[in-house]
Amino acid sequence: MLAVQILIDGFAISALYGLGAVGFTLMFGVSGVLNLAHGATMVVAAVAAWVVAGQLAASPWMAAVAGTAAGVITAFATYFLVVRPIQRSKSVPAAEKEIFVLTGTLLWGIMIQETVAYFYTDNPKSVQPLIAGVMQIGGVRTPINELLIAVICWAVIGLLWLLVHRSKAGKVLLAASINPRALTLLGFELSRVYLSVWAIYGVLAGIAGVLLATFLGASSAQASQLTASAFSIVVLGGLGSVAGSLLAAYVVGYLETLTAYLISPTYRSMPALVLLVIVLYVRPRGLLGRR
Amino acid sequence: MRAPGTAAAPLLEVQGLTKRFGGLVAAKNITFQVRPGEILGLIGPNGSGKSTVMQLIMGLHRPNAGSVHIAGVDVAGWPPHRIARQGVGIVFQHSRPLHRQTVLENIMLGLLPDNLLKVITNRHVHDKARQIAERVGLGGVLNRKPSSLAFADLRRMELAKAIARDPLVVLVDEPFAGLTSGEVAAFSRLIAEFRRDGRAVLLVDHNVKSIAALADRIFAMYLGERIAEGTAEEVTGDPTVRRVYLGGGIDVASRPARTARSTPLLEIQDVSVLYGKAQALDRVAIHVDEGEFVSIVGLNGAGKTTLFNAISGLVPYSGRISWNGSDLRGRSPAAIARGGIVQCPETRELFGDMSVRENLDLAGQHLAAAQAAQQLKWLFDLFPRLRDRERQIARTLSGGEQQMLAIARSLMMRPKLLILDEPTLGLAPLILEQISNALEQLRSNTPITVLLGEQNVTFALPHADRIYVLEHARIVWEGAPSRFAAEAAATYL
Amino acid sequence: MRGFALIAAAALACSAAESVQAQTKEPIRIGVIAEESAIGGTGIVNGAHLAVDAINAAGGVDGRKLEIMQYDDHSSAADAVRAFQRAVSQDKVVAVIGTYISEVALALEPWAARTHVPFITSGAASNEISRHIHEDYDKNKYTFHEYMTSAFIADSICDSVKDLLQRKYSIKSAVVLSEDAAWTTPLDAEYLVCLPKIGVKVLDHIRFSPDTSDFTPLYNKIEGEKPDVIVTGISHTGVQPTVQWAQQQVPIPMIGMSSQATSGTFWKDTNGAAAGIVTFSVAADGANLTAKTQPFINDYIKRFGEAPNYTAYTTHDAVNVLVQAVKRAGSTDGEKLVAALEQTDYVGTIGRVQFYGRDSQFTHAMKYGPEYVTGIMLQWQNAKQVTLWPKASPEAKFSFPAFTQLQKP
Amino acid sequence: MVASRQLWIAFFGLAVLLTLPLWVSAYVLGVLTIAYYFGVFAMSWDLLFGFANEVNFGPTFLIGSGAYAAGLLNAHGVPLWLCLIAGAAAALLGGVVLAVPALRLTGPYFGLSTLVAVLLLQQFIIVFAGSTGGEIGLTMNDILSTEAITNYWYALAFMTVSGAILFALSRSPVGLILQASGQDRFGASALGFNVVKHKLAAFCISAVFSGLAGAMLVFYLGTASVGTVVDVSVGVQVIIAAVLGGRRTIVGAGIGAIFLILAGEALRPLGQLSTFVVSGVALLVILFSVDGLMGLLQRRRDES
Repeated sequence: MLAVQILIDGFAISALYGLGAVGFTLMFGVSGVLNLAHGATMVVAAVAAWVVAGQLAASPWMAAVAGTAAGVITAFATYFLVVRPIQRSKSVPAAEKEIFVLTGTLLWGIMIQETVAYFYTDNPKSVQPLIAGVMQIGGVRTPINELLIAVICWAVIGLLWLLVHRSKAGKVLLAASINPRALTLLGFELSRVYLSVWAIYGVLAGIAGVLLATFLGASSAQASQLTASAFSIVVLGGLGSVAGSLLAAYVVGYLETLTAYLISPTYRSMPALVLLVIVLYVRPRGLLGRR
Repeated sequence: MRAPGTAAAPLLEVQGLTKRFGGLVAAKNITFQVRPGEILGLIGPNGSGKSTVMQLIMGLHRPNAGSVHIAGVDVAGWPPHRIARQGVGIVFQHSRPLHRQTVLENIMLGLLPDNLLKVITNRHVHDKARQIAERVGLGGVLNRKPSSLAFADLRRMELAKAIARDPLVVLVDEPFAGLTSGEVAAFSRLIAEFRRDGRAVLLVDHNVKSIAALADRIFAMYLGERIAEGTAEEVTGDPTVRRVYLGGGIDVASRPARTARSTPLLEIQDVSVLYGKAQALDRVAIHVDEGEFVSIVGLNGAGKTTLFNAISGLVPYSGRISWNGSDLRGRSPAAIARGGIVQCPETRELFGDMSVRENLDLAGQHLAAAQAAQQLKWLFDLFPRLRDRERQIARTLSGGEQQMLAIARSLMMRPKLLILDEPTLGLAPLILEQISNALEQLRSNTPITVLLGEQNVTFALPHADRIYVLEHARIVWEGAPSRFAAEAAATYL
Repeated sequence: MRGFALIAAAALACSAAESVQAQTKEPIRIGVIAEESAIGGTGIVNGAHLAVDAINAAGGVDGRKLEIMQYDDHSSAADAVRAFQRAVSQDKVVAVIGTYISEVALALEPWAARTHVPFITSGAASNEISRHIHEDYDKNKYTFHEYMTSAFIADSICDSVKDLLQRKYSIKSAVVLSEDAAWTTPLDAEYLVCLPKIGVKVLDHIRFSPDTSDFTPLYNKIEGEKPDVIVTGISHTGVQPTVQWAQQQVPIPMIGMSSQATSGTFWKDTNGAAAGIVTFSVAADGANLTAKTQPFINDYIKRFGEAPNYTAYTTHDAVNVLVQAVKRAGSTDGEKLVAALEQTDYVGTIGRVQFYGRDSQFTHAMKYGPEYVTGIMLQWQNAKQVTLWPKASPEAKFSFPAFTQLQKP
Repeated sequence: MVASRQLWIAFFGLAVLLTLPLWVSAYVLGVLTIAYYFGVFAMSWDLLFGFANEVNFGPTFLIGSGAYAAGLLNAHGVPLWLCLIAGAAAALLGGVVLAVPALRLTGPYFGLSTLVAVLLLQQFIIVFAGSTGGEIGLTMNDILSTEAITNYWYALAFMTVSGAILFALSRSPVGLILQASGQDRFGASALGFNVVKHKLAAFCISAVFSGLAGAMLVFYLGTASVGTVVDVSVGVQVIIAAVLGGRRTIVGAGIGAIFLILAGEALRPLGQLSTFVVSGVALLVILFSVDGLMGLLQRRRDES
């Protein structure tokens, strides 16, 4: 009984973590950018969905679409206003681009967060579940929405996998993550590749944000927390490794759920952090990391 | 001043040194000695393992086997800073000075004790630094920032740092790279002084020629192994060395004279490239006509790769590069590649984690499906090996197969001009044969124009319609292959 | 460079001060410190403005206009301290009202002591605040607690449960579910005392970290223990536990203190998941605690387009309490104001406000009891807050969502 | 010469700061007091990033350890000055424990491990709320002073001394070696320097000053809470301050911190938007003047 419960709850939350982290890691893998405005992007999507659903009284599905769109827009804004200027800047020494992109996106994230808080307060917002109601699984009452979320997450991740491994465009992304210079020599414009990555990233972060809003509710105050969790999951799994991030997401998800059930909700996030530290010291490149 | 002379016990003694990187054996059972006041030249083409040996001595890598004795003490496996304190100084080829400090401070750095409590520099460190600076000829620029120095002076500064601690053993990586002939002379004098000081000196370079004048003995490496040792003459005379650098006897099959068109396909007019302070290309002018096969021969570091990267728009340059009469400046590298100039780089740049087929398909994405399929078939006929390996992951291919894939991938783009940079790099003769045949087929069965960069003359000559010789960033000779042996080969090695 | 930035800052600060010296008579400045992007903070700010505007409209305080100096503390103690310093030594306020976060209130208490400027918290609940005053009166007497202390909130909730639920439904057992925060420590302590007193067995006492986002494990655990009700003590969290409670259709009703649920926007924030949530508050639509309650609610809705949350009421009253003290003291001097504040006897929107004396363990906290302030219990029913206790309109009655099974007697 | 120019800027600034109590209000002094402690945070961070070239995302781990160690001891009646020393010591200890394994890591990994250290410290404080006071924080028994001016002098003196030491250190042989190590590991070790030893030393120095500053700050505020000395956002502010002021200058980091705090305060009338604007300004500076305010300053000097 308890086992089933842990199994089910852990599954949904982990799937959500996974979706949140996949975009983040894809972004790093292909364009080498760690986007610290990640959490803010998710929050924007969540709040956008909430506004469309609440203020404009649209259907949850409409809201979801709107939220995702908001995610994409935010992603592009981040790229064009912050990341690209830094990457192209001649005055920033190449060795320090990383720290500048980190600082830049960090500040940008704070700006987004403050804007959201200004217009919609930093209270958590929640969107109506796409499908309401509950069902019994192995004697455990589970909200259908929770299952739906898991399904959607996996569907999206599956689609992403197909896109990357089966489509021409995806191959180019993959190639860019392995050897961008070679891609240039083969006549592909990296700038376009990066653009498409940011688009994909926006969609992923957007969907994750919307689902978060339907599941747990999202608040602008959570932005940095969301970034941190995505960051640690990605590092745990290995920077740039999508599979690793998914694995890590489930490790973290279940670790948290187990702790919450068996020890106490208060200690929820601790074991995951400790694990992260251990992995960092013992195997810095993460569980499935290549570099 | 230590007493020179070969009788003295060796200061540097390398014994059966071996280093493996994964599967690749970078250095295999290397053994040599350098006595006080002796200068040993360690030569070999790229990937021969000479740099690895140097790094092993310095402790930047930990050897798998063998020993390194400095004045009788085995330092193999020590951390670099302890080896340095044991009496080894190194002059890196690419210096990374402290840009915010003056030349003097940079030199002082070499004199500082490795001690956290020494927060105040004492007088004599200053004086010592000055002396050294004077000695290497930096007296005039003591208080300038490195960024304002000429390239040669930067090298001088590196030299000064290396000898600051008065080391027993000095390692110098490519002592003369990027220097003008005048500067070369000056540097030779400086290094020669080490002999007088009774230091043991190890010069690491690509070929005998550049260091012949200076070195007492030469130790030649190829594919991680010792291939020859002895005086400069002996080594240059050594058949193995000649085969490595020149291949066997130079083939001078004459080719039918071509009728050059009025406007060449690719025309390069006094193109210069600077890497920081280093002159990588100096007013180079070449042209390639439609359907022509042009070889640029020159030793590693002569500037071939730089020239090709300039053509591909990968490095900023001065001068003019025109393609079909129109200037290439301002076009993105990708656009240039799509425009028909496809480079197959020295480093191969394969997508290591992708299969052979995936690598080729990526290049084929610009073509219509039907075209791509046809091109693929043709390439598989050209390199049957690749057809067998179609599903294999590129990383796991042998060196030769990787090179074939690299070439095939470039051809997949149906280039008008194929730029081949060092396709023979570190490859076994058998593979060279196959690649050579492939090129021959290309040449005879397709309208393709080829620009080949090589240090291996025998590989470069047979297919070529015209040869350029690039030396120290300059074109020093141009002509038909038939005349090369007579006019250029002698000075080449 | 430092010079520049500094002069700029100073100039800016001065100009801020200058701009308001326009009136003939020096206005009386009141500092209001709260995070404006949080529900609780908005309530404080709006409540204060409403009160001040009313007083100014009625001619101000002996001809002097009231003026609010407003500071956003981003709910951070450090920011709040800076704001307090600015309010006192730059903007020369006579007193500071604000913050609904005990951590911040406790950080400001010593500064009130150091600067001898009265500080009234109109939303923090921790007993610590009044305890400090009791333990070192002469030092800390400058702080007043114009909101109910956690202990009294717990008592109030127990009393209401006794009066309401136990009559209709037989409530035998409960699980206490509180977030791990300063104000809930005494709250829970009191819950554990007063619930058994009214014959409700406390099966379990769960405290969770305020940044918890997934409450499923908690609810499942509680459900396993089969209590009749969940008694809550939540403030930083609110939307999330409620939404997940509804989404998972947890069959146990939630009653207690849910600060966010006192806000008029709570229904919207939770997309109606709030239906059936019972929470303590100080006043609400239809509570009719005093003659002032309903008019205030109407004005508030008219001006801000949403129903006030608890901090709005308390702050509105706090401003009036202060103003009366100024009148009584006939001065804005800190010492005199404190003395006058201790004489407070004001009937406001939430009841009759008086402060305990220095001998009570709740020195300078609001007096609790039927003749003073009891707070109310309200329940969210189709997008409305319905008051059920202490005085309820006849037609008002409990309605819990279908998925909660309360066995009828 | 750049170094001397920076010194002049520092001296000029210091002169201005010394005269302030004569003509600005106690409130401005109060703001500056906090700004000065932040200045020390930023300067110690800059020693680590600018010279040892290690990005420490968790300055608040060092700050927090110092602050809480001091706070806890003070809560148990230990005299203030002893608490300050203990704070510095605790930070040093924490620094070593963190750095010894972390320095083996490179790039984002080092940064992350420092970040995680902060999160763990935070959790630790919340979980042991019994003694640490949890999120409500600790209230100090003693404070440095209730007098704004006295506090101002303490803070100014502290910042000046720390700044002077850090600056001197960065210009000393050790600083030279540190830069070499940060810029080119192999190059430095080939010159005979134990890179790890020097980086560790840098970390320790940074830790001591951060810890001490953290302790002083809580004894000024009178409370120690996660929100003020541990939270990641505080660390972020420190980093922003240093990058904003100008990396690799020590002095710049101080200026950046003071600017950041003052700007935030000057913009307080904007209410909740102040954070937005400050972040925006910082972003613009980073985008358009890579060397931060110091860069702007020196550029102007160069032009004139």
